[in-house]
Amino acid sequence: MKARIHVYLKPGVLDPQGAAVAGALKNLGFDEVENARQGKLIELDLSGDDADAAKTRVEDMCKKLLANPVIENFTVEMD
Amino acid sequence: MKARIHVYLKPGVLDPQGAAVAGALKNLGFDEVENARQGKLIELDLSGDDADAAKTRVEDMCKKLLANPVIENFTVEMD
Amino acid sequence: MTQYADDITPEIAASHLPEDEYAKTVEILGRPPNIVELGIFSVMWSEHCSYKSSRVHLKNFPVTGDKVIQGPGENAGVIDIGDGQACIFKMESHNHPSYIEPYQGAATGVGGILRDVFTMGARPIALMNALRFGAPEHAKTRQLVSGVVAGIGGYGNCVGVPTVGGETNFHAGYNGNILVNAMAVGIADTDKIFYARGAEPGQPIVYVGSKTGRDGIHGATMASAEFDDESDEKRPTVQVGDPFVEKKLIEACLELMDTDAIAAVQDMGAAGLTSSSVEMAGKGQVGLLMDLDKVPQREESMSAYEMMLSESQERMLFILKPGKEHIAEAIFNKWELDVATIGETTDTGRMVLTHKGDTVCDIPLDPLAEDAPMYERPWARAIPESAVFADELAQPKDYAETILTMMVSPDLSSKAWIWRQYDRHVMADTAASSEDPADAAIVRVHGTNKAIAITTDCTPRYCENHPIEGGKQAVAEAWRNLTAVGADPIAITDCMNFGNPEKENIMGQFAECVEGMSEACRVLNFPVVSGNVSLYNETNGFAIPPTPAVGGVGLIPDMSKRMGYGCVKAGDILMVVGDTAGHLGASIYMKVIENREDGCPPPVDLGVEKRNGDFVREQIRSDAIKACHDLSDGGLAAAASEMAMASGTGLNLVHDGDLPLHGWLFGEDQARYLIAVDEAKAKDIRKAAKSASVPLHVIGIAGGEELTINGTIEVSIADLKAVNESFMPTLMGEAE
Amino acid sequence: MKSAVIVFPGSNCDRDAAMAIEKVTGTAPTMVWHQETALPDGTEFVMLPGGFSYGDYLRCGAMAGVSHIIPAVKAHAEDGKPLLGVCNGFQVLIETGLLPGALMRNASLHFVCEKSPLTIENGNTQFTSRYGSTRDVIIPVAHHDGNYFADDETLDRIESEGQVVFRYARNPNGSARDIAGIINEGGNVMGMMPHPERAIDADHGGTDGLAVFESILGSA
Ligand SMILES: Nc1ncnc2c1ncn2[C@@H]1O[C@H](COP(=O)(O)OP(=O)(O)O)[C@@H](O)[C@H]1O
Ligand SMILES: [Mg+2]
Repeated sequence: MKARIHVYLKPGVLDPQGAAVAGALKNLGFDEVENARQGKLIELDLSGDDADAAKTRVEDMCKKLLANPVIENFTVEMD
Repeated sequence: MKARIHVYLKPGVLDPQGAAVAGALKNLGFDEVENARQGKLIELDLSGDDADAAKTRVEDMCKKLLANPVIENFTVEMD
Repeated sequence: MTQYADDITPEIAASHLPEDEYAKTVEILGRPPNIVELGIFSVMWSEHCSYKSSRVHLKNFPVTGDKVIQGPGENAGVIDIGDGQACIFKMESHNHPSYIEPYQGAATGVGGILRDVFTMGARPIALMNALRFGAPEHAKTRQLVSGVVAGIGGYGNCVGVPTVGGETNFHAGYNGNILVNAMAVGIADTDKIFYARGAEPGQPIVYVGSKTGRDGIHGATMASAEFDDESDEKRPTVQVGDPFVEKKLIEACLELMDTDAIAAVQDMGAAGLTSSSVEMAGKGQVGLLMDLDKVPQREESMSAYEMMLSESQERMLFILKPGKEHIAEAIFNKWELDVATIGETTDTGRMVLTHKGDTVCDIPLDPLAEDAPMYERPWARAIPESAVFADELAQPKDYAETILTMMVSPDLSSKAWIWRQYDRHVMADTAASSEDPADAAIVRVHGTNKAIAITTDCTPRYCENHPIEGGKQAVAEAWRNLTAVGADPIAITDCMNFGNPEKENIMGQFAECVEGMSEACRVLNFPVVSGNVSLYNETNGFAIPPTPAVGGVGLIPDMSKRMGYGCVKAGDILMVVGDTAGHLGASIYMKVIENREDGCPPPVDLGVEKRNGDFVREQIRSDAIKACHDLSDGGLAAAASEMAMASGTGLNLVHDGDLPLHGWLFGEDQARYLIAVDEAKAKDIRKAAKSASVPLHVIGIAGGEELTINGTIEVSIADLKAVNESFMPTLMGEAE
Repeated sequence: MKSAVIVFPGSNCDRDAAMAIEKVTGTAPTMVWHQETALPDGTEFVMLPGGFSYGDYLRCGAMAGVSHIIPAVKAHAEDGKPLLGVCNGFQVLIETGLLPGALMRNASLHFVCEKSPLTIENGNTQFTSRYGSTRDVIIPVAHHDGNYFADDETLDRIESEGQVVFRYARNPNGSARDIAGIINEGGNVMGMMPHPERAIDADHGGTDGLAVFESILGSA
């Protein structure tokens, strides 16, 4: 089984990397870029075959480690 | 318009972050984790309304800046 | 056994080895090699591993001295620094990988050179880096600078070894081939030094560190290949470094080295498992039997060929004393690193490898190492250029403007943008680093009152126009920089970066640089204890300027006697040690102001160099000098500007005599130092100079807010600082 | 005072921290490996050192924040005993929730190493009392992720409660309100990005950091 996790910065949290990406893209002439945000993509290979149970566990992993609730939100998709 | 970009390490390229994440999850008792890979998630707000044209431009951004073609692959989804 | 041999087509053979070398393998084996064997021969016989073009010349380096414990031939050089302690150091290039993937290329360069040093039992205490980039305006320069600097910092900072200094040049000659040379310095106890030699038959071979993946296969041969425009596309697999694992590896290896378990040890650098095992066997005169199924693997179904040629990072190979495997296992398990006994040494003198039940390699070791090809490539002497003196060049109209223009030039400008990204203070023993006004970095030997002084130097423009003088000058400048901080220079490491040795003029540059360096090392009693050669630095037939980078190391016996150039106070007397003839050939002044790069560089009189340097060091030790700065790039004007900026006081220089002012200010004559002396001590030092037959010229007095010359030319320190600091941020698009 | 320094894989200022503690107390602290689950008996002061625990992968301090020793460290703090986190140690304190806010990537996106002029905002803490009337000090910083972030409400609160202990005089990383170091409400847990342990010696970085250790440990 595979889980795909997206970790986003919460709205309102300053995102220096996103800001730099937007700036650099504009410098390269991509004027259509209005805003950029950078987050994380984490993919896990998991043993077992109960996708629902696994998803609950993965959400638990996110809360315990993979995302910082002060600044980040996350989503989990199972493959 | 929004574009969502995933940047992955190419298969076979060492992923120190992923390895460390997998180790930490196991230490936390998540024994089902067999492997972890970490990538980047970049979201762009774009002006304009031609999604196809925008996608081509975003792919260009990836090639020029957002992904490092030596070690990374990327995918682009338009919202 | 010959299971693969049938597959070796002439094309495959040719892609690994030149025809004559391939024929030699057939002769050695008495049969055609299989693919694994062919791969092993090809990496062992690559320029990178075998030094086949350079060996005949490198033999000329003086490599012994009363402080030398280990010269070239081991992972790093070892010198005696007294009190039962040794300093272990080496410099190495990671040029090609850094051009292809600047961040990872530079990062893994740092990782590799650190391993060379802790492999020998040293705790690394300092890193240096010598960088050469293309012209500032070249399209790729900014991105390469950005990636290389981030990579060096990313690795060194994380590992927790301070990056204390280095040098950075920009020149169009490096547009297609940047140079990334990294140096590591460590400290060990003299009775706890570990070597690649020492293995005996019947000892376990133990693999530790990261798992093996398909990283950088054929990196060693790539490092010996020229680029063409297509290499941008071809991009081979690059290695990715993991400094976190390296940090754990350092601690775990040092822990193992504290036991008596080790017979021999070698890091896995270029050509990974192949060269590390062959080198230990060769040095111990033993055979090897390894089972590749036991090698920790990151990826599925790796072939024997891939495992033997992989350049995955952060791996080491130990040969342990029999029965000590459990000690290594306990330590490496604690640090969560892979550890596996993958074979043993034998008395067969052969390297035998098994994989999935088959013997996939059976090579006699001696011929593999000893019969490695060695070429005496034809070489041509450089055609000497003529000297250029000031009276042949028009005087600048506006001296103040000229000084500012020089101080904002790529070579003389501040590199703060770079070194601010390096942790220079971790380990809490850095006494002087890039930010401090000192000609060499100074790192205290932990828990003592002595310190190691470190510098890297090379002036490629000199080497280009006169390889012998350029070679001499690189060594002399390193020696002078160490002297200027009050250190006893002890020994050097080097990194010889050149173009394609198959061309007579390039091979000539190499030979003549070695000739000049050797002479300087001999006269200055400054032997070579380790080094590295990087050839084929060419793109589309254009070679880099010859760049024999020198890493010099010295000892400051008493920290309180270390010297810098930032403590000048108003009223101090300024003097120049050494004579000024006004040599402007190949100078920064010619390049920046006259837009010319021709001319013979200033000649290096090694006897004078030694006499002047010994005098300066003696005066530093007897507290006669308050500040000292060597004169090199940009001559007196640059050194005085730097001294004024660092001290925050003006300097008033006065020139009289026949030498045109621009020769006096900008000439790059060697063997000179700018010193500041307390007024009360001026007389004594002049007397001392006289009796030592050392030329000493009073050139002015400190005071005010400007650098002034003859009372008429004035440059404010604030302006100097502003321009000097502006080049790098402007280049990087980060100017405010 | 009996001290302990926690060592995570990737810590690299642990030796520096130990040196500073020993310099002030005359006694070397116990080095406690992250896999331990208890602090040595009688431990009165704990320091989380700088470095790159777990390579700073994922988020700085995140993986160290869930290592085995952390419950014991939290218990130590909950008992009101002093706990100091420097640089990576500060990041760990943030990740464990012992201190509020977050430490983001530096605004320049570059690692920054420099001698950083600071203002002491609160000289009345257990960690700063020995600074006396001194307000301006220079202590080195060396980090990639020291950009302090918290929502306005939190920032207002910690400012009004005197929990901002150090401020940058020349902000090197984009930190909100120039914050360089903060303390918890109880006044026993402090985190700071600058490295006081690298400023305890005139031969190396100056001595402006010494008072942090003297304040908390009492000078020898
Ligand atoms: N790549 C670099 N890394 C670290 N420090 C550097 C680098 N390049 C230059 N520096 C530092 O900038 C200062 C000036 O360099 P340089 O002009 O080459 O010194 P010098 O001519 O006195 O040998 C030195 O302190 C040097 O260590
Ligand atoms: Mg120099």
